[in-house]
Amino acid sequence: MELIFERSRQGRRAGRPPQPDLPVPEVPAELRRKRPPRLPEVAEPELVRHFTALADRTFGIDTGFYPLGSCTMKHNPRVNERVVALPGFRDLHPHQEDEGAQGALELCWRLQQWLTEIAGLPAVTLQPAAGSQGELTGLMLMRAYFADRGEGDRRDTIVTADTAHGTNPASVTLAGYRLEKVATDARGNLDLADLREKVTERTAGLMLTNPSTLGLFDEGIEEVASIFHSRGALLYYDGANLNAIVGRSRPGDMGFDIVHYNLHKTFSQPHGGGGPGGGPVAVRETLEPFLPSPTVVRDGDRFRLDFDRPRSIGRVRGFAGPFGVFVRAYAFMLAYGPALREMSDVAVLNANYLLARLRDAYELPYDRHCMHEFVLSARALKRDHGVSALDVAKRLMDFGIHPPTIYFPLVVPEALMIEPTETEPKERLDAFVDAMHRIAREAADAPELLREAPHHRPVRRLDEVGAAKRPVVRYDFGERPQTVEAEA
Amino acid sequence: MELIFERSRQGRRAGRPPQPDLPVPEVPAELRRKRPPRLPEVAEPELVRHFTALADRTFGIDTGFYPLGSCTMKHNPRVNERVVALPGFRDLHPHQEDEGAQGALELCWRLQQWLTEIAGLPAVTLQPAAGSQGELTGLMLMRAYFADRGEGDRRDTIVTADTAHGTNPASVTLAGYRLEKVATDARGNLDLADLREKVTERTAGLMLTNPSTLGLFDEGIEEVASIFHSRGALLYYDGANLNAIVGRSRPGDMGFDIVHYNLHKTFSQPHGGGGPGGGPVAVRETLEPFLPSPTVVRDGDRFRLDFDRPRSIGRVRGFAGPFGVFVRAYAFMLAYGPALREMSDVAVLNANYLLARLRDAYELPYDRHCMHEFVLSARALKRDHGVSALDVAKRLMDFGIHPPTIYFPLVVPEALMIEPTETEPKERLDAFVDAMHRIAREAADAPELLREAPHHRPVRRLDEVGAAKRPVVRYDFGERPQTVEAEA
Amino acid sequence: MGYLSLTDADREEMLAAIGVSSVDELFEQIPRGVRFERELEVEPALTEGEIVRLFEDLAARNAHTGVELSFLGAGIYDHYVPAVVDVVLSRGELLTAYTPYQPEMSQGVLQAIFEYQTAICELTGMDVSNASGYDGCTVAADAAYIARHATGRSKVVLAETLNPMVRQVVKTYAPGFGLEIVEVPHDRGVVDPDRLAKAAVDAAAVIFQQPNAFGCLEPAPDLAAAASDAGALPVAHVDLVSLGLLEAPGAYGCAIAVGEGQSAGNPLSYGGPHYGFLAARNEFIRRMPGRIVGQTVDAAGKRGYVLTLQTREQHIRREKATSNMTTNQTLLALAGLAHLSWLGPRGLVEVGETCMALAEHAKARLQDGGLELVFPDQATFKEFAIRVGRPARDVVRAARERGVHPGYAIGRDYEGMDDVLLVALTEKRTVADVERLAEVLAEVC
Amino acid sequence: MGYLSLTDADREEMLAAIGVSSVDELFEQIPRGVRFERELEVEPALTEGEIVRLFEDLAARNAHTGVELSFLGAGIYDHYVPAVVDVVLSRGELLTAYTPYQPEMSQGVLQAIFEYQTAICELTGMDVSNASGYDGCTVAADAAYIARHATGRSKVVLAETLNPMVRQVVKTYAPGFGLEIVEVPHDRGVVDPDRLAKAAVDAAAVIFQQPNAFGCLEPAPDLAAAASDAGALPVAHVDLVSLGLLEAPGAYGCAIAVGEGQSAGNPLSYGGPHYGFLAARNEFIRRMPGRIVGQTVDAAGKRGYVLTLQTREQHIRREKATSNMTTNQTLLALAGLAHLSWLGPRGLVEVGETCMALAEHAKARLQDGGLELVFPDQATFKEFAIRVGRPARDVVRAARERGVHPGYAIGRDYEGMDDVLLVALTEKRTVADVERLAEVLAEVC
Ligand SMILES: Cc1ncc(COP(=O)(O)O)c(C=O)c1O
Ligand SMILES: Cc1ncc(COP(=O)(O)O)c(C=O)c1O
Repeated sequence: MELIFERSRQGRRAGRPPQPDLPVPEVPAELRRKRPPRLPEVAEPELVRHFTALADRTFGIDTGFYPLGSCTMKHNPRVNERVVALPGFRDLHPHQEDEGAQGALELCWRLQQWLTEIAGLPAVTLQPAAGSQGELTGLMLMRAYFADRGEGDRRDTIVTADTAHGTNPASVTLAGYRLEKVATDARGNLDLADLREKVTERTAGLMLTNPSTLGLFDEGIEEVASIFHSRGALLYYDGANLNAIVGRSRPGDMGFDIVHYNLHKTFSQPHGGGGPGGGPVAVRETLEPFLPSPTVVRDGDRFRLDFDRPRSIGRVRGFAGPFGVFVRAYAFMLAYGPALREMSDVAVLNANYLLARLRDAYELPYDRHCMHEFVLSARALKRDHGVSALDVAKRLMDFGIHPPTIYFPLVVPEALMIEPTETEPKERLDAFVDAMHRIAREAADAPELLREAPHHRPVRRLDEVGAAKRPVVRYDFGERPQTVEAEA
Repeated sequence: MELIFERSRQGRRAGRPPQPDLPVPEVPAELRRKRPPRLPEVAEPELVRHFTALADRTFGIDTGFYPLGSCTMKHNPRVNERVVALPGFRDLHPHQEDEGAQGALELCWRLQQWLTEIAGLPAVTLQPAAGSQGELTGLMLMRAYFADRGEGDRRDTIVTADTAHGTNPASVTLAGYRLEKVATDARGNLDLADLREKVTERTAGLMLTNPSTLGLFDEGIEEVASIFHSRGALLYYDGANLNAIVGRSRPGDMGFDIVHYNLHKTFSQPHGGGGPGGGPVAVRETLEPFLPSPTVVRDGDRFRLDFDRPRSIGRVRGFAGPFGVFVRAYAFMLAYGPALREMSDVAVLNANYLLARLRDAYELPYDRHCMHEFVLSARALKRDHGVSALDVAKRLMDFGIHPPTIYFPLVVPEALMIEPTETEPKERLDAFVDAMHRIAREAADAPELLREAPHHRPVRRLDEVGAAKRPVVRYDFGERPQTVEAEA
Repeated sequence: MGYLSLTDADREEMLAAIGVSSVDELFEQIPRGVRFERELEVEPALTEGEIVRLFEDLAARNAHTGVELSFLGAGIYDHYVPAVVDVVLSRGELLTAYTPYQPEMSQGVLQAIFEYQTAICELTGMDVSNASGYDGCTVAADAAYIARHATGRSKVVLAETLNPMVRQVVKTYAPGFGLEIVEVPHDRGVVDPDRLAKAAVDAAAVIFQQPNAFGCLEPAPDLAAAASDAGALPVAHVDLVSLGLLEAPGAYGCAIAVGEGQSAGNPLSYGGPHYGFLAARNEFIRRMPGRIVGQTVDAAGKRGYVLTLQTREQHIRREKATSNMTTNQTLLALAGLAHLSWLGPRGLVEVGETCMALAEHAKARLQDGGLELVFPDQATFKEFAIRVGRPARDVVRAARERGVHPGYAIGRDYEGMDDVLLVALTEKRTVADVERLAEVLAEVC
Repeated sequence: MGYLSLTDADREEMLAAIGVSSVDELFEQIPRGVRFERELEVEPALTEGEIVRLFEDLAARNAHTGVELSFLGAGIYDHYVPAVVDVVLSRGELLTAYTPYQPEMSQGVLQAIFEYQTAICELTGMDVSNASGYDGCTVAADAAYIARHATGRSKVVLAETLNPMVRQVVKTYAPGFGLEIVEVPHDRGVVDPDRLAKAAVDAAAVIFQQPNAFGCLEPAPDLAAAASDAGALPVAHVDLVSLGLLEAPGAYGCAIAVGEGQSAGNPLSYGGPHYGFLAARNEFIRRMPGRIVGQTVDAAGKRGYVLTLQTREQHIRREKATSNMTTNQTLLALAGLAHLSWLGPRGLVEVGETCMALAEHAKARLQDGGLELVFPDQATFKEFAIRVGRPARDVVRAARERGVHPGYAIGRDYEGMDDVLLVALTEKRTVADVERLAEVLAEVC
């Protein structure tokens, strides 16, 4: 399909700004733009058709089943879009005085109450823009905490699991820490023996997802916590999998000192092709003084932004955070109320149902009940029929189903990471099971059907290697495409 | 695809109304419902997916070119949807006192000013819900007018053109009038000789579309008007084709005494799979007293509904009319301002361009420049290759183009009635021309390709005859489908 | 102009292809005498942002339900319209498609209408529903027209408790339809079946409303029976939202059920666009006005949907058509389908129960405040008539100054009711709202 | 619960298939000691209608631009967001899709991002753009990180006229990134190139803002040159809306261009979600943080789009990744694409001209009113700093009582500016609005 730039015709336009009857000042010559930007020139009718066509070539939760493991692709309630569009929220300037933003501040404060109760930790910052930034914020809090205790130089290491999501080690590096990896044992828990060796006086803390990216709750979590705490180290909880345990277990009770939430996962945000997100961070009292500035506080029946935080690590993002995300998350929570546990219960039930029905057709590396997601291996298909997890994923597309996350976590070869979420009805789960069984049979009977998949999408399988070799990352307006040399 | 009723599972639900802590009164037993209605039981996620899927199986202007003759399928500006949703309009109760609805009443009044200027007639009612109801209203106005003059019993006939849209004769019958048809001459104008004979002392008036449904402006319109006026009869203007002449010619100046507008055509409303619409009616001073009640009037800087209309025909619809339609129409007009003529100029230019490029491939029954639309005939394809206008229409679907109106007007055999509207870019017109030429060639080379079309839609050609023979007009919930006997 | 796409280059090419030198030339077919040569005298053009600002200003001068606690009803009700309705209305394909004359292009909207028809038939207990009429008034006139031709009789009986606006529209249509209209007065808020029986003699149809214009519950089955006994078609004018609790017209012998659909899926929007629904027993299927969607199969035997029984319609039957309707209110009806699907059978019952409970509570609370019910011995659904002891319009004015619209001053429509307010309670109102109403009425009555 | 679909029957079947008797059993893998056994102590559940009403009440307690004439800017601006943006945001597929890891399922969103990248490159004069960063603050930190590793140097120079919030975020990130931050003060509202040249010695990057935090136009080309001469990467923090009139950073030698995207396509929404943009010269393509979409072909040779250069990213590179970003701000960036496409090149120029014209007019008008510009000899774009003769916060308070928010009290961020207001004019303001501002300031200053 055409690019919007290819639909462009000189002289067309959609929008026209008002032009008041005033002289237009001159921009100083040396600062004035010489060559006009080649933005598309399109009238409104074709503009609307263009974005409509782009949407039609995009698969979303509204289109069908989207079991993308670790991403919690749950339904986005439509009332959330309605309330976030209220002028009082949508058209409120972030520099508005607190007296002029009491409703917004109260909403933030109420959301904080929910978050503290859910995590079992007393203090929250709403500022981080996503889980990854929450991680970075958490590590900065550790740094500040240990510096404050004079242990800053000594504690230079963060321990992560070998099952950890890529953001964990990446955050460790960006935060200026050394990385230490700990192995996973046969049941999918942290290997305690390995862990005991790796936690030393240099250890600042642990970063852990629990349930892990295998979808398994760490049965030794209490011991894990005591190992770190006994050595004066801290525990950081990566909240990406919180959807499994809300109302069933609390990170604070497990011994975690710092927690990030992925509001856009657990509490449903439109993922918008990659974002937005929200990554609030909750901490114990001892870490509260270091939280980013400003925080949202309540004085009697007034609410305000508190900038007077002398020991704060500072700001990690503009303003008080992605407010629109808070509006949706809070609306989502209110729809459940104290029964929010139902959300996790059904998420776990749906996942275990799929697990039970798929375990015979695919390999199950860790034979336990799972939590909200689980990981299968296509290793046998690879070995016996030369068909990979990627081929299975591409073939699923032909059944109108979005593939699960693949090749992650790394500890499982040919991994298929499946997270149905709580909002799927049984029929959708059954349709997925049928497709997966049929694909397993096809792998034996007609492997090329998988290797050449997808067959029924707007495009056939795309060449990702070629794309990276000679990157074309913007339209060339008919000139020679923009390229750079490939990596060695 | 499943019906929403087929997605239903007992015990599911999406919405939950508030349930105050109050006793629920008993409905008297003899009035209480016995068997609960089998509304669908679906949770929100599947509800959203269902309507999303229905939309994906629907072709709209946002999807592509939609040259459905006589329906003026122009782009729907998106700002109109934004302003109609303003709480001050959307949540305003129609029984609100005038003092509490000044903004809405002023909007109605301003719209009336535009309409009177465009039609060249002084008085307007906004009440009619669509063009067809405008027609009926117009005929009721004639009846009241002649009754008032004591000619009510004598004038029992309305004259229409043989090219008239079906609503015209239908309205004549519903209004209790006799129908008289006048022929079309070789140039596509009313046949004046025939007309002179048919206009008698029994004639109440004429109903005419100008430009006609052939897309041709009646070159004898002045003579036509004098024929009726000289016999004391009135002229009614069917405004469905107003898109051709705004700012170029005015029905009032042509001699018409009563005019309806199709706000949803000329002034762009979302057609919504069939409606809503708006069919305001404008009249000369002499007819003003008979307009439906209430009217919107201005007193100094206040606006009010005027119910004190002793000679009014009465009400034809609830309240002051389809207000939301007025909001969009007025927003549409303001986007053009006095340059609104541009709209008609481009509509006529687009139509004539298509005509010029298609006249060789298809028959052109009336060889003149057209106005905003034109009618071709597939008679030659039928005669030479046994391919009908219907086959051409179905084949167009395979090119992602909505077919034109077919088999109308009745005076043209195998008619293809094409109205591009002003909002189409030249590329879309050219793509249509290419498709039409290719189809003309296919008619000769591979006629079955047309007869079996469409080939690339969610369904193949549908059996409309069978549907009418044994009508199934609602879901049978698995029971034997509801049928009635076919007509003799 | 942002809605137009032709560039100057495009125009030149196109004029050349046509063989004219200017657009003016194309308009020369318009006789000189009737050409419009000056510029239109209308308001200046505005940019999109300016349009929004102007409309925000106009909208701000309307007292909507967000700024005024409202108990207005009388035919149009402030029910909660769920957000899923936004999904339907914001899908460009549904928004910008027209009547599905070409079914292969429009299976989605055709199926949606088929689903709507099914929901209306379920709620009303009828066999067939059309794809929508203009509003709750015009569908009553449609019903009278069906009855006139089905029975060959010309008298149509209207209950005085049928919404006044509905009666006015039927009367406006009557001369053209060749109808003679007779109205039956009410006794203590409802119609007396015996009185109705007498009026129904030789009548084509009897049209009554349940719940009626005073909010009272009519003895609907008895009224239907009285009509049938006289050989007149019983036509019930009903509220979709009430049909979870109240019996379906089809279940008590009505021939036709009509009504204003706004309660299901449409915002107030100052009276429209909304939709009227019309459903009937099978025997009237070929007399139905408007669009009807039917199920069929495609060339490959696959299920599909089409507009059907079009021989009824104006574009085929012309002067012999059952109606002249072309454009209808489909989009609004589909919003109704979305709302009803969101509620489901239980939700519909619950909405009814909440409305009824709040209305009973409000009756009691206002009576405690010393006001008198006009029809104390009638059961009601979500609306009731109450005497405020002084001209109701003054009470409305005074209450509005306090931010409350206490209801509809029904004296406008009925003799001797200048001191009566018609108070409506929907599930959007709360017990606290009723308190506020009571306080304000205490102050101003 | 309306978001959940399992019926009791479904649950039974599923539990049976799993081979457990209750959901509790599935949670037994959670050690007893860390199970949460009580109910959550949170607010009660609300129905959808109640949620809407609660949020309407909360929203009503915010002074938004619809109820207060606002001249606030300082990084977030009240530009007109066109209705076509609603189309993008209301398309369920775009709304509910996630990062396009599986390109064959996501060609639409991938193409849209590719188009966004192209627009950003065009506007900034750069070779490559990512798919968005969190906001205008974090992208500045990202730029510093790129520079640190590209140059091997650790010093980063920030102009004091760089938005204070942006500087704060860079400083927060600095310890982890191993950066030493140096700030260069301004002279009469802008940065002196010579001063900057000294500071830039041994620096990895110099980050300045155009137009700057006072609204003044920096001698950007000279600043970029000063940085380059010292071997530091010149990084410009720019406003997309200004780039129709102001030179593209790429055209005056910048290595990287970043900024807050909100001005293009996003409403104010109390600070977010918005998007940050980051574009760079080709040589830095493999150091870019976040997603990048590239063009490729499918098995049949057809053009298509994929996420590319993923070896930069955390899910492949892990601790060696160029960034830890996963979720980004794509939806907001696509809104930006829609807005920019709606404007087109001419519209972008016109928006800039209107903002500039109104700002100049406001400057003159307020000076007539006796107020003094803080930096009278600097050119500005849409924002300017003016002395109000008393504490600006008091002026704001007093003006707000009159329904006008006169601007940002910048004393919060800069020494000796307690009596200074930063006044922003967008194309949504009018000459009449400026009059009103002048009147109110005359009353309260
Ligand atoms: C386990 C895990 N940790 C961290 C993240 C990062 O969170 P975000 O995408 O909100 O930055 C993700 C999300 O992909 C995740 O799955
Ligand atoms: C020529 C003509 N007249 C009348 C009508 C009826 O107008 P409406 O559809 O608004 O009732 C139409 C619309 O189809 C038409 O094309």
